[in-house]
This record gives sequence, C-alpha cells and structure tokens, in this order.
Amino acid sequence: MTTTSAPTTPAPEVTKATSPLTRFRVPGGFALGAVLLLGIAPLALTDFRLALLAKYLCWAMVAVGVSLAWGRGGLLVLGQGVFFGLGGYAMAMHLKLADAADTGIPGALPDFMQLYGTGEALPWWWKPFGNPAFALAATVLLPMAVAAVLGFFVFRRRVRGAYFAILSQALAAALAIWLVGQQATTGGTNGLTDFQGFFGYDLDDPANQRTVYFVIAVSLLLLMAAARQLFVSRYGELLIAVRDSEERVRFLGYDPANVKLVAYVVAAGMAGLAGALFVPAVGIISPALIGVVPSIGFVIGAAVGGRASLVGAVLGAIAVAWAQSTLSDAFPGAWTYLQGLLFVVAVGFLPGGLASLGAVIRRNRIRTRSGEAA
Amino acid sequence: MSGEGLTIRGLRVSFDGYTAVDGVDLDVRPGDLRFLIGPNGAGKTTLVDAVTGLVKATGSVRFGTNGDGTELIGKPVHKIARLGIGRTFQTATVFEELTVLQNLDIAAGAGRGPLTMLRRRKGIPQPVAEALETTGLTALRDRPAGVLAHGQKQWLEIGMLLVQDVRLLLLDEPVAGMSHEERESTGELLRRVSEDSTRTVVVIEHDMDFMRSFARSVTVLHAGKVLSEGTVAQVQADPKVQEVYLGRARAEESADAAPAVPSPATGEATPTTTASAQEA
Amino acid sequence: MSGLSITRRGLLTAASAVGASAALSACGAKTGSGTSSDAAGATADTSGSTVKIGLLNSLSGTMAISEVTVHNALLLAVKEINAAGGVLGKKLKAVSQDGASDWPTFAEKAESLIKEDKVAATFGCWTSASRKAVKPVFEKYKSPLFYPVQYEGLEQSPYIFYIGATTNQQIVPALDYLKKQGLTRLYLVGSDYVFPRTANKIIKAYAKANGMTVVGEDYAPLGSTEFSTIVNEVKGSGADAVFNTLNGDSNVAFFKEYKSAGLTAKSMPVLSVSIAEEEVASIGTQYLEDQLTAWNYYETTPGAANEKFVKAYQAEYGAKKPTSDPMEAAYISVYLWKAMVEKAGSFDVAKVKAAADGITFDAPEGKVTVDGATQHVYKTARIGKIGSDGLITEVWNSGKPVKPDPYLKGYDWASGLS
Amino acid sequence: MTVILNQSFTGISIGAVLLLIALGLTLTFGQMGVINMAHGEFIMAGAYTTYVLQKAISGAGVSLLVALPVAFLVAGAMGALLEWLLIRRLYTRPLDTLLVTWGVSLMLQQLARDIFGAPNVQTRAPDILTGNIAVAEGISLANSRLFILGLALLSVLALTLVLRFTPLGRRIRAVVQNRDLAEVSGIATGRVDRMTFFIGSGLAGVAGVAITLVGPIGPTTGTNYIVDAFLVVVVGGIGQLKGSVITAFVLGVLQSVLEYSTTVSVAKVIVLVAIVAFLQWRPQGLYTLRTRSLA
Repeated sequence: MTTTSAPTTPAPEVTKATSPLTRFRVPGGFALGAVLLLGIAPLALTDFRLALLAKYLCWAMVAVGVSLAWGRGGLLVLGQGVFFGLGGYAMAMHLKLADAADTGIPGALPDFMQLYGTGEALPWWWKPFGNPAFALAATVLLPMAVAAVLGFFVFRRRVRGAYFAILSQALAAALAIWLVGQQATTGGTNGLTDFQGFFGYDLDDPANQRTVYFVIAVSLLLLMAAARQLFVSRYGELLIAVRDSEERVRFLGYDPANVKLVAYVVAAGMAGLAGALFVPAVGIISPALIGVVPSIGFVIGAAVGGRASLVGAVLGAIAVAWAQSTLSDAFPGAWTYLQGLLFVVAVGFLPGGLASLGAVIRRNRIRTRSGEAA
Repeated sequence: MSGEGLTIRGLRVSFDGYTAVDGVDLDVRPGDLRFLIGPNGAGKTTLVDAVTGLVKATGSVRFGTNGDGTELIGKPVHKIARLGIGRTFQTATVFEELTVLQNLDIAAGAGRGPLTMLRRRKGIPQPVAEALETTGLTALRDRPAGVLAHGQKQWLEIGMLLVQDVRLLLLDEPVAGMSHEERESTGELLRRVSEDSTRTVVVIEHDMDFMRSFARSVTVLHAGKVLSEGTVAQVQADPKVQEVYLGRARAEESADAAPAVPSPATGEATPTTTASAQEA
Repeated sequence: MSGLSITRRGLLTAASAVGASAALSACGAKTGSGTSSDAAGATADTSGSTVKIGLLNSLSGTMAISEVTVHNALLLAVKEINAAGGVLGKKLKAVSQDGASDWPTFAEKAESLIKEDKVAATFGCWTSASRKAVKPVFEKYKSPLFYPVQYEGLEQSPYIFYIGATTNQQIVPALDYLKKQGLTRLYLVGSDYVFPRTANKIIKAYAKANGMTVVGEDYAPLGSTEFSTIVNEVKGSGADAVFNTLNGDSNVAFFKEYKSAGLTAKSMPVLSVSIAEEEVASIGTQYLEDQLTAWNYYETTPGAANEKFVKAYQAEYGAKKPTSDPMEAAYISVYLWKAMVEKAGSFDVAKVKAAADGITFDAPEGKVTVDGATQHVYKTARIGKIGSDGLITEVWNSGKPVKPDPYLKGYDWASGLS
Repeated sequence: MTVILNQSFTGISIGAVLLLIALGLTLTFGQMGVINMAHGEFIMAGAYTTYVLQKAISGAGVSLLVALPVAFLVAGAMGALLEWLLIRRLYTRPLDTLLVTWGVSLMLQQLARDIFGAPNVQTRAPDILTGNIAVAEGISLANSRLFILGLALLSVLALTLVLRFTPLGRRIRAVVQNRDLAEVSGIATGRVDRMTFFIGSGLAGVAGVAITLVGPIGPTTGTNYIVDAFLVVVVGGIGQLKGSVITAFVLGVLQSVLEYSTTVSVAKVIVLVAIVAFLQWRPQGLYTLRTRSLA
C-alpha cells in the first residue's frame, strides 16, 4: 500500500500564494533588484560611488552564503574570511602573473617577489595560476574543496555550535598568520595589490571598472537566484530541519553531516567568488580581509538584515558596509558604539534581523488564529 | 525462528560503570504491539536508544523481515534508520518551524536523489497524503508544527514514521501528558498502524490503563533485566511484577484496575505473543 | 510560481545584463594600449577661495594609536598655514578620512578624497601595507600623496613624496653607530611584515660587508604579546646588541620580558627603529631606560623651529603630549607641499612635482631638502637614548642631512639586495 | 637537554598566563556554556584598574596587591551586569550570545578609548617582580611569571574549594548538572547564574592585573587573549577545571618548543591546526562531563 516512489496527488493549494500580490512578489522583487542594480545604479552613480557599490555587493555575495549556512543551516560560519581570502588570492595571483607576463620579459616574477622574494624562480604552487581557466575555476573550487575537507571531518565528528564557531575562528586566524609569514610568496601583510589588467583589460580604465561592476552585480543576482532555489527546495526544508533538530533528522535516515556539508561548501564557494571579484573591484587582497575580525564582519550584515532572509541578509550587508564607510569618517568613535549596539539589538532582541519585523507580526497573527481554532 | 522482527540477545549498556541494560533478551514478531513497562530507571529508554544506535551497547540486536536479519549494534544512527527502524522521543521532537506537510515530506525522503532534493516539492506525495489521512492531520497540513497541540505533535511523529515506511516503530511514552480523548485516539492510531502484518511496534509506557487497553503483549523490565513477559493478564498475574510494583501496584492498580484486563472495549487484550497477523 | 521559473527569469535578466556589460566593455581599454591613462586623471578643484587637502589616517582600529597623533600634527600645520594666509592666497580645507587600520579601506578612502572631494594633495598613511594599497590609486589619478613615516625603501612612486626616512637615513646610520660602539654581534627581532623583513635583509648585507655577525633572527606575528621564547633565545645567543623592528603592542610585551630576563641596556642594548616618544610613554621608562632608538627627530632636538613646533603642538593638544618623528614629518610635509605649490605658482600636480627639487624647509629636525629625483627628503640621522623622564636625547647624529637613497644604489654591499 | 629543559620552563611561563586568562572562562563558558566574547574586555578592565589604582596609590607593590581584589570586584560587577542585562535572555541561544557579546566587547573597547585614550598606558611593576631567579645553569624563570603562576594556581585552588565546599559552589554545580531539578529544589537559578558570572568575570579582572606585568595595557588588550583563552577551555573540555589546567601548560610548552624549532608565526599556525585536529579526535575536549542529554 505504501510504495516509496508514489505518484503525487495534485495539490490545489500547497502554498497559500494564490493572491496575485504574493504570486509575483518573488519574481517581481528579483526583477526590481535587477533593474536597480543593472539599470538605475550605473546611471545614477558616479564612477567612484559605483565602485563602492561594487565592493558592497561583494560583501553581499558573502552574505548570501552566510544566510544559507547560518540562517537556514544554523552553522555560525565565523571563518568565511578563509574562503573569501582563498578566492581572492587565487584571482590576485593570476592577475599578478598576467601583469608580469605583460611586461614582456620572459620568466618575469610578480613585482613584489622581485622586491621581497628570494629572487629565485616562481614557487611551484603559483605556476598553475598563470592559466586563466585554472585560476577562475580555483577561485570557487579551491574554497569549496577546503570547506569540503574541513566540513567532512568537523561535521562527522559532530563538532557543532560554539565549538564550530570557535574552530572556524581559529582557522581564520591561522590562515591569516600563515599568509603574513610567507611574505616572499604571498606579499605578507601588504597582500597582493597594484593590478594593471583584468584578463587583458586595463583596470585603470573607468569603462572596464564599470564592466567589473556589472559582472559583480550579475553574479550577486545569480547567487541570490541559486540560493532562493535552495531555500524553497526540499533540501532547504531539510536544512531547516537539521538546524532545529539534528538528532531527529538522523532518526529519519539522513546523515545530517552531509546536509550541513552541502550548505557549508556552497557558502564557501559563494565567499570565494566574492573574494575573487573583490580583487578587480577594489584592487587589493590582504590578510587583513581574512582574520578573525573581518570574518565576524561578514556575518554582521546578515545578522542585522536578517540571517534567514535572503533579501534581508543582502540588504543588511550592503547597509552595514555603507554605514561603516560613511559614518566612520565623521564619527569614528560613535560608529564603533553604533556597530556594537547594532549587534546587540539585531542579534539579541531581533534574531530575525530587520527583515523579521513583518514576519514577527504575521506569526503572531497566525498564533492568534490557531489559538481560536484550537 | 529468530529471523523475523526484532531479536535482541544479551544486550548490555553501561554508563561509567553503571549498567543501565543488563543482558536483555527480547523477541518481538511482526504484527505485534508490544508494550515495554517498568519502573523508572528500569532501562526502557536506554534499550530503545541502544536499538536505534544512540548509545553504545554490546550483545546482539537483529532486525529483518526474513532470514537472520541485520545486526544493528555498531551501526550509525542514520544507517539503522534506513533499515526501516524509527522511533519517537518522550518529548515530541518535530521540526517546529516547518509545516506538517514539510515535516512528513522530509520523513518520506531519506532515499531521494540529489536532483529531487534540489527541486521544490510539487504536490503531495502519495505516502504523505496517506499518513496525513491516517493521523488525521490533513486539515492542519500547512500549519507550522510548532503551533500544534501536544497530542497532534505526537501523531505527527508517528505519521513521520509511517511515511518512512518504517517496519519497526519504537515509541517512547507516546501518550504522556495527553488528555483522555487524545489517548484514545492515539491508541486507535497505534492499533491501525500495527494491523499491517509486516510492522512491528514497541511502545514504552507508564500509563497502565493505556497499556491494558491496547497492548497485545507486554515485557516488564526491572533494573536492566527482563522481569516478566507475556500477555497483559499473564504479566499482571506475575508475582515478581507485583513485587516490583509493590505499593503503587497493590494500592491502586492491581486493586481497582485489574478487572479491566479482559478489555470489553476491544476484546483484544489477550492475544498471545504469537498473535496471528490475519487480523489485519 | 516554481523556483525554476524564477531562476529562468533570473537567467534571462542576467543574460541581457551580460550582453550589456559585454557591449560596455567593448569600449574599455586593453592593457598596454596606453589609452587609459588619459581617461583617468585627477581633477583637483582649486577654483574656489579654499583648496581642499586630504588627510588619510587610521582614526579607528589598531593603528589609531599612532596615526591619530600624525593626524593631529597635520591639522596643526594646516591651522598654522591658514593663520598665515594660506597657500597662494587660498585657505586650506582639510578633509579627514578614516583608513580604519584596514588596507582596502585606505584604497577606498584615497579614491574618495581624489574623486569626490577633489583634493589638491593627500597627507597620511602609516604602515607600508596601507601605502602599498593606495599607491595604485594615486598613480591612477595622478594625485600626490605625502607619506610621513620611515619605511623600508625600495619604492619610488611618481606620485608619492616620502617625507619619512628611507633605510639609508635610519637603519644604515644606526648600524654605523653600533659598529662604532663595537657592538658587532647582533640579534634581529621584528614583527612579521614587510618593513622588518626588508630592514633585516639590509642589516644582514651590511653585517657581512662590515665584519659584523647576525647571531639570530626572529619574527613575531603583528600584535603578538608573548615573547618568552624569543627573549630566552636572545639571552642565550651571546649577542652584543638587539636590533629591534617590532611594531606596536609587541614592543610592550618584548621589553617587559627583556627586563624580566635580566637583560639591560648595559648588558645588551636594544636599538629600536619603531619606538618614538609616544611609544615610550605607553611601554614605561622602567623597561626602556637607556635603550637606543634611531630616528631623524626627537622632542628634545635643539633649535628654534622645534621649540616653536613643540610649544604649538602642546598648546593645541595638551601640555604633556609628546611629539615624535612621524608627527614632525607629517607636520613638515604640509609645509613642503606649500613651498612646492608656491614655487610652481600653481596647484597643478605636474607643475608641483616639477618644482619639488631643491625645496628646503627649516624643520624642527633641522634643515630638510627635497630630492626631486627620488621624491624623498635629505634628513639628518639621529641616534637617541631613552631617559628616565620618557624623553629621548640624542647621543649621535650624522652631522649633515643624508641624501636619500631608497634603493641603496650608493652602497656596494647592498648591490645584491634588489 | 638544556634546550628542552629551558623551553619547558618557558612553556610553563606561557602556560601560566594562558591558565590565568582562561580560568574565568572555565566558569562562564565551561560551566554555564556562555560564549562571552566580552570576557577579554574584563581582562582589560582589570588591567586598567591597576593603572588607575597606581595613580592613586604610589607604591607599585601595594597598588598591585590592592588592585587584585578591586579588579575582581570591578570586572565581576561588569560581568554580573552583562549577565543581567543581556546574557540571561539568551541562554537558549548560545551562538547569538557569542555575537551579542562581541558587540558588547566592541563598545567596551571604545569606552576604554574614550576614557583612557587610544594609546596604551603604562604601569610600574614592583622591582621585585621585574627580576628573575636562576633555576639552573643558563635557565631562569622571570619573577613576574612566577607571580602569575602562583596567582593562577592559587585561583584554581580557591575556585575548587568554592565549588566543592561552599553552599554557593554546591548550588552552582547543581544548576550546571540539572537546571530544572535545581529550580524545583528551591534554588534561585537566576541568582546562581549571576553569581557564577560574577566570579568568572572577576577572575578575568584578576588576570588583567597580572597581565600588566607582561603585556601592553590598552583598549585592545582583551582581544590579544580572548581566542587563546577560549581554545584552552575548548581543548580542556567543558566543565572541567583540571582539563584547562593541563591544556594551558601543554599548549604553553608546545608553543615554546615549536617557536624554538621553527618561527613564532609557524608555531602559532601549527598550534592552531593541532587544536583543530585534536578536536577531531576528541570533539568534547580532554575531559568531559558525561550527561544523558541528546547532545
């Protein structure tokens, strides 16, 4: 009577989205976002402001992954800096090698290696990054691979919650310290900077900078669409289930470690892509973007905007980055207070972030209604 | 003879020198509705924990529908679950933020491939629809599970086991804290569930009335060992059981509830452990 | 409304956007085409009655400790210049941006100053990393940066004026001094970043050529505060002196450990190149007394110009506030720029650059002269000894301003360095 | 041989500091499970207390001794206030506690900057604590480290005695082991939580006083130590004092030996990676309190 692959009965109202307003909410919102990012922003903003927006959008891309892993999966990913950095360095290494090749001198080393290096040949692990296809793939696949290996062990051993968060931080710290220590091959604290070209295009040219912006904006929209698909998929439901009761899911025959691993790896890939695009947009990648503090910074925006809400996390990330950049000049001290306060209020008293204000009210209404029914 | 259903031999579970389950042998055949009773600390929950892989144990636990069955000791929780063994917890654990439908759909989907997982659910899968029907939760399917009443959560849990197509159901105090009406409904639900001759149901329960009304067979645990086993009547007549339940048992249960043994309501209070499956 | 259809719609939008951006990028310049440099140029707005200049320092974050004092010194110079009538008859308006101790932020703020505020010149940065981060920005927009801190050399950006010492004005004289004192066995301790590593490379080359020995070399991560092992190794090394290129908080922990280990300025002096008056105050003279420093300026440096500077600074920021080398360099950098502008008769960057060579200024540290070829400054090297009152007094100086040589081309022993 | 011995002593020096800074966390994190990122700022508060007292009391030795109890009270009060204002509302959400207290830590750092200025401040150590004693030929132990070691061990002893033999300690343990049972047994769990937090934070204050002997005193003093402190407790195991004690010294010696044979940066990286690997092997740390809960 019960077969595993049963036919599905047609469901007239699986979701309650029947009114036209709710039905077009998601695609409509997506289209609105696309128009704002791809149409209005480039027209309305100066080159400089657009470049700033490009940088904020990179944070937002990380926030998409944070929203998936933390908001949906309950994994407090306090080490996203690691993946952002891996993606960024993969891209930066390629750009440095391309710049060196552009000098026309055969076997030329990147400029910083000539200054601070041993003056010998390129380290072996730099070599593959000379290939643009390899470097591009590495920006996403390298962080994902690292996350996969790490997550495989960590989740299997059921390291979670606070332990996972502290472990992530320890790793972020370790990578940052290592990068700083390898000055001859990584640029040390300075990081990698001063890029001339981006896949053959001159980065100094404002037109090319705008192109970089478009690439970033489109990438963000694609990531959001992908994340949205994950959110509404069966996997998304399962992820919430794992977040709320990992043991229970285990008794249903799933391995929660794998469920979490997928979210963790996808989030890492998103951070990697963000890091890779950050490099041509901002022109630098350095250990300062990888350590403990920036890694916490990556979750601030998502926390303030609403970790479980995709749009909330993205807008939160952009808003916090904007506020940071605008307020810290005028009131460096006051901004620090405000930043701390934002965290306390958003996380402590409004865990769903600003995006949950409406939902909190709606949920209360449902509660009341079900109370009446019961 | 030991190939069908749940077969436990010499099961032993220790925590830091304290032995919670101390050499239990237990056989439960398909189609049975076995109640596991015993005073606090008798090792009932620990036994279920051991069967489902939650705690480390020694001995042998086999489960299968034919042949020798599969050895469960040493397998991880999710692998055991995939063999068709499901359980509920004393406090109902459903996914509160997900709807009833989503809860059931997740329970139904442990074998789904990655492509199915990454797509949105369309419609209601047949087993889920059936489980909704069986548990009477159809009308509530779009409610978040968190807002359900206590009894409804327990039913949802049982429903989740049903859609998993579980062959062995282990229920830990399913009626604790329920109202009288809810108990009756739960009992009926359990009876319906166990009517499938291929299912084996084990219920841990403190509620003697409930046990008397619905159990097909009973095992009494005491201090980690099997104290007595048989029909409700056999067990209640066992002096060892009366000894253990002395005071409480004598004072309230043996005295005034004993006549209820041949339950008039169901007429099923005296099946033997080999109760036929044809009833279904 | 399935997720798939949304994705499809998203893809459509995305595809059209990619198309649009591809079209846009068609007009972007390829690398090496040379067309881009004209596309992006600084357009400093000097048309009004005031001229904006940018102050780019970390006002928050870990570097704020040091950089706020530099910021204060810059503001003092601006105030004095305005009181004296401004530059070319225009008052200066200082626009402060917070680098927040974060290198990418420095790059962003540099761009903001140039593009949004249209400043005529920018003053600031402290760490080498922040300078490296903003260098491409200033080069891209052809806008000048005045950098006030001693650094590791090996750099000569056409749009940066290096007002602090390069290696041959600080490290090399310090080595000369140690050699003269007969302290030839050196232990090198530094923070793990570009300045100490480069400095130590130079020190090792110098030592090799001058009969000195480097008996040990250790790097601590930036911000590290645990020095038990390093001090232990220093103690057992039999060195004559320690050459210290540690930065910030690490100095505090290092010197406390150093004293605890029973090491003193007598038994094994430490010569530091990153400890100025400000740092002395935060480490404590208890731990620093009689240790050596190498700079180009001390609060105690004699001369009327310095007396005036110290007085003005303390009047502005408090009687007990010390003045230090980077502050002094920042202070004079504004005056040097003013002199360049006035010599050029214009705020135009190309003209200002052309006018730079030979500009002199009677600075608190003594007379300084701009070397147009390197865009560095002739500076007098001074070795100082830390007193119990927290002030540093000079024990030796180079006698005359040293010609800047960022690539150490004038030193034979340094030929293999770069 | 001398090298090994020497590095062991150095490792004990490092371990003493690690132990002292982690001690408060063994209570608030180890016993209560609260991840308080502002713990480092309580260390900072202790350090600044020393600075302020030294301005009021001239003698370095006297002011240091006075600072110990005062810093305990100051940091303890800050901790209790934080518990009352925020943390008690977040007991069911440990990860959120981490982020909220990180926000608090930012604000406290800025507060210190506004009160004492951004630059580090200096305190004078009593002369007796700036010297060292020779242990053997070529091996010496700094007096300041000995003082910290003594202080740490004294604190461990005091904490053990309090937990074992006082009514408060019994209540604390009761609440940790079974909150519900403790509550129905008539224990005011809220007040016990606050007291636990008071003591844990107070110990951070004491650590802050000791830190003035070896490190910088500034607004970011706490951040220098916070990650290390957490790692000690995580590796040592939740709820186990002896785990933290052993871990602190093992990490200290490991760090010291690695620093000697490689560089400080590499040593730091190896130690961090080793900790991650160790937690793979024993996710619950060196020692664990066994419970029957699902987790």
